[in-house]
Amino acid sequence: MRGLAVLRWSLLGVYAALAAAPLLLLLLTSFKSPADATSLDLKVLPLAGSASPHAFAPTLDGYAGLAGGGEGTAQPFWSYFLSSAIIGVCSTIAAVALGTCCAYGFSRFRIAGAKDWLFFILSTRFMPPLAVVAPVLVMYRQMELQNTHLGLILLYTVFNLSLAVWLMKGFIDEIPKAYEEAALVDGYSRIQAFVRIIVPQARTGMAVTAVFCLIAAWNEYGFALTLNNQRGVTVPVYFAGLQGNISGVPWPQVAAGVLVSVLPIMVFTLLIRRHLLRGVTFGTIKQ
Amino acid sequence: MSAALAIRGLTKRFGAVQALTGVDLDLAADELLVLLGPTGAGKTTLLRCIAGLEAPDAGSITLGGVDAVGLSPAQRDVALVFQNFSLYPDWTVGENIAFPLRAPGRAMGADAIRERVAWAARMLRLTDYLDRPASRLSGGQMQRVAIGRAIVRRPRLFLMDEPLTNLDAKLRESLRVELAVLRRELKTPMLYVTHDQAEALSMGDRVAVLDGGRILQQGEPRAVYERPVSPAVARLVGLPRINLLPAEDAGGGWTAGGVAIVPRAAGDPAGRCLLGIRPEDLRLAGGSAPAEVQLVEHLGAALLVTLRWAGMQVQALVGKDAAVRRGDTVHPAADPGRTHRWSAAD
Amino acid sequence: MSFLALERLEKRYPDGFHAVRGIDLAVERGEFIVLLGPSGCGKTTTLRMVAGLEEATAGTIRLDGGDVTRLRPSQRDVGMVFQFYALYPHLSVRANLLFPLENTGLAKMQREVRVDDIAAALGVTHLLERFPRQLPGGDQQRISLGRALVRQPRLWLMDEPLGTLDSDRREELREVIRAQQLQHGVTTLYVTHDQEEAMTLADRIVVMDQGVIRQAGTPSEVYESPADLFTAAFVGSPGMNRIDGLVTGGVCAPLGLPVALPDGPVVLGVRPEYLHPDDAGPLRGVVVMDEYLGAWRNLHLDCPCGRLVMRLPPGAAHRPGDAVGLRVDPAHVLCFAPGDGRRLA
Amino acid sequence: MAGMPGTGGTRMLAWSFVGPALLLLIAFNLFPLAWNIVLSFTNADLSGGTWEWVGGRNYATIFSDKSFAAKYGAALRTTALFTVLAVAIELALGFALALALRRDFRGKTPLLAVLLLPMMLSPAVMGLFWNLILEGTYGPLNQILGLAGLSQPAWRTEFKLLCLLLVDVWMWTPFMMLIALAGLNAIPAQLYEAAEIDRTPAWRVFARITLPLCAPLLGLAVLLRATDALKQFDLVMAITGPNDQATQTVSALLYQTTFANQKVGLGAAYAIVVLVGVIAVATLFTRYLDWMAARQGREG
Repeated sequence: MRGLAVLRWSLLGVYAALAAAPLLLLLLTSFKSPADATSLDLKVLPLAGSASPHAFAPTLDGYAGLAGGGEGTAQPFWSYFLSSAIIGVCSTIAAVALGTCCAYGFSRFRIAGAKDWLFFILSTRFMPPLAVVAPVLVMYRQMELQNTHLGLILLYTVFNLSLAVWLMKGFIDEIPKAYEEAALVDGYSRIQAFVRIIVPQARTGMAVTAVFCLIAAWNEYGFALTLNNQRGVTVPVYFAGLQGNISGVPWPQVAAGVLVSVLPIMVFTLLIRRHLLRGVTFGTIKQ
Repeated sequence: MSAALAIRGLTKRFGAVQALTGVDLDLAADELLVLLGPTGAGKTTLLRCIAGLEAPDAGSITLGGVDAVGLSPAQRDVALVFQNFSLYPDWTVGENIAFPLRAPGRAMGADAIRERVAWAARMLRLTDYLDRPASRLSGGQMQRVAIGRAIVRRPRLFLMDEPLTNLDAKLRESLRVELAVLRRELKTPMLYVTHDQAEALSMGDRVAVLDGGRILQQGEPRAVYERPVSPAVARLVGLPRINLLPAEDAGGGWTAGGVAIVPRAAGDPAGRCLLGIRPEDLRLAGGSAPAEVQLVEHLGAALLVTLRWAGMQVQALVGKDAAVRRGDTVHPAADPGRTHRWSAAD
Repeated sequence: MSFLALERLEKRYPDGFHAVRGIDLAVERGEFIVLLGPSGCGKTTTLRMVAGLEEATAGTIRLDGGDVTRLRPSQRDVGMVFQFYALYPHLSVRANLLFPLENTGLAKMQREVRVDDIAAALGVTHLLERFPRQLPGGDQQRISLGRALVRQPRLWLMDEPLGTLDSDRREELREVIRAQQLQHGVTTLYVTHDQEEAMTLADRIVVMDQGVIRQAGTPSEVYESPADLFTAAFVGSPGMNRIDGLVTGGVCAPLGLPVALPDGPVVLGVRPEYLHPDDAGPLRGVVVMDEYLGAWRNLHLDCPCGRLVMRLPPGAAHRPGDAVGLRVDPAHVLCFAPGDGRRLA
Repeated sequence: MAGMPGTGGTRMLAWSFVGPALLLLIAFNLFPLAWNIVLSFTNADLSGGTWEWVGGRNYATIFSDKSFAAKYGAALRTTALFTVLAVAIELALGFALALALRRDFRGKTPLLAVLLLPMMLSPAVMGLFWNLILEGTYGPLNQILGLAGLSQPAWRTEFKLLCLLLVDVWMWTPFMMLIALAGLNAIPAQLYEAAEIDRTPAWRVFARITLPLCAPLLGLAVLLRATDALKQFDLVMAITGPNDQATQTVSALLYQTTFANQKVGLGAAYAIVVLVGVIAVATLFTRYLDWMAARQGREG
């Protein structure tokens, strides 16, 4: 028993340290000057005026740099951030809404070929975006959706749908059917019962699903890179643009941007953290 | 006054399972009909067909003279109380009770709703709990709220799906009486589904015994108990359970296991029969053949005695002052007028 | 020395809830003890402390002469049946029954024989290759009983094993449990809220309420001679009638009975079967409800002294609103203290 | 009639719930896929100019043209190797962490927050940042190794696939951990109590109860992670670029063919080949999951 406890704590300790080290470096780098970031003396002490070779003078230049355009990027960071926010939020809402309705349908109605449909929904995840990006590009050119927010919103919604349906089905299967049936008998229609009863009961599930959809949409790169290259470009593309910088990658600016862009997701995740652990069993383990 | 509910030839099948077969049922206005049957008998399916939650494959359902097949649950104006309460856990008691009144078809004013909810809460002694979240109630309180949600809209028919099954035995007993008295005051017809024969006998104006998707017998509780049409009904109604003995006609009398039990009566089947004796109709003295007492169980007001009698196991319900112990030898006797005889083919 | 002894056993949860408030209980070898009480009375907590699934806050549990209070459940050699079966969903019935034997030194052949024997005794032989989820509740609980018994533990613990079954299955399984218990002579602690189950199964009933033992005794002791008002009302179906009375000069109103008690208020208790209709009787009531129950009927009456229930033969029905006079069997009237409900006489 | 089960009205209602999502999925998957099949028989390029039918020539190129076939085969092998290694490590590590985190202890919530953070970051961007960490001379990893007196390998030129694996494991182990933890939490406590009373030793409880009960969920998690790993593109782009032989995954090669080389038709044909393979593997895998579920007598 004792050996097991030692094993457990050392696993947690070592892994936590290794996992956290890059994050710590990210935080430190965001306050460095470009020279300190690539210094041959590893700078880890944010102390201005210290004599240690490992100390550096903290600066907010990295964050300030986000406001400027800079080489390799067309616009300031914040315009990319705004695009990300619009696309991320809209596609998340759409994926959760459509996914919840769809999951409810499969959970409560006898639908012909339900098993095959559900497998089809799951299988859409197998498709590499780059396998369909060429036709989509052609399609978008025809429909004038290239370089628009709507184009990416649609794509991200679709690519998050399969996860949303599967997650939500796990949640909705666990809500007793009698809840809506009571409402039906009490004088409500099926749709009203869905809106008044199921949606509020499933809201923790919807929040959990939303976190996963938001993370995926916020960080997606392949489509954002290939479909949009002028307007409506998202944050990951901004950083990729910095990579082509002639005077080297502006690391403090990258670190600052990463931290700023992960903030909304972090806050959202923290808000629902209690449900996160309950939520992702996909109904595979029934009490 | 037209019947509150008339069902003719109702049939429902789920895949390979025949849930209901040709069910006929009538419910008069101001009547409480109990549907009694074991698990899987089809009682809940029948109730759900009436509520409109399942569509029957064949047959008609008439509610207050109107054909209900094709109406949505909302249009049927019946109230259904579920076995597992189905309260919305995040809402308060008051919100739960008011929910049916807020349905779009009803359009009641806020004052009228408040008044009705207060009335329902008074009827069920829930007034002090109106602001409490439903998740913080005891089981008995939850089921009272569920009943409140049913009575508050004054429907034309109450449907109860084993509403007391999930409660403590003691609570079940008191809520049984409470519910029957409440129903009488409201004068609304009720169809009450249960597997508990005590509930069926004590609450029902009439009882319909359902098994295997068919109605085996319906009638007043006393008629069903005292004149069961088949051994199956006799077994389903009455606890402790009826003794069923295969008997033979031995020239003027019925014998089981070689023991003469009762004389033949007019109308008895010929040859062989299944003889039914309720435990309370079996006396422990006066008979011809001896029996060994195997077990004496104390049921409070009475003793349940299990006997080994000519190779058969039978039970007798006797007064608790009877001096009988395990291992005693007794001579059981049945009152001929209180035994049941069915032809052995049944 | 008794086989199982609970001494000043206590359980207080971290949130302050005092589930069990110091109980003492001695159980003899082979006894069938039923812990009876309403939800939240501490009966399940007591059982779980005996199993070792809850740690006792204070007090001692002795089993077969040894102190097991601090032992892990696995070191106590007990078998337990849970209300919701707790069968392993991914294992077949046979594998479920074999599971407890895997941890014994038994040879494989012996294990198989044990499982076959217990399956035959419980009538589940034809289900051995099935999975729990495919079976109705009654069968699942039979298998759960088998799993608790197959290792032949020295103590059998059951937590409302029949609670989720319908009445037919309940009665069947009650007989199975009693038969198995007698056959193996295994000491049993059984928790239920159903007084009828307690009455028919128990050698002794332990009535619990709010974390304390109200009374421990044979079914007939508990029924005929309850130690307090709680036990009087909880045991019996329906429970004992309660009539508020007043003693003045050795006579108790409203029944007019002579009692050997000092003047003052008193609560009288009468079982429904000791009330009889009598138009000349000292009490009158209005019929609220006539419950026909086949072999008898319960007549619920509203009287000036409160709601009374009378148990009658299944004769003619009374209508709600009828007036009925009644008398009591003086020999079967019990007196209780109005405050704490303690039995006086 | 709305709400009437089993009637035409219900079927309409049911399809109105599931219809929109299914339509969207079909429109954005089957439709482009069909188009892709068409394109794979053409010599279309990215400019959108004229194209003509070339029959099976693109497929022939993939399977038999010496220089191309080697390249396409290598990309498949790289992707398969990467997927197997990444998912296996993430599964083992994630499940181990979940077991370690299972019981409550002080500081569990902040620890979980830190552990989950990498999963929320953008792979494209963090891949970029890892370039700094793994840099050969001034990269912090080698500086630390240097301080510790260890050798300082040139990670980004000699161990490219390892770099890719490392970053992927760092980012996605938390996902496995999260799902495994949810699965562990969902196992009814009574099963453990029953096992404990039956004197089952801890290792057997793990082997006979915990593992089999979690298995279907872990299977699903593996499926989700594997589908992502098979599509691996972001990290490749960030760490080595799309045209580096050591790390050229299928997606990277597709990008290179379609966008850098502008050979849409050839890319489309390759995409079809890859898809057939992926769907075959995934179908087998889901059948296996079904079989596991069926074995436990669980319907649906």
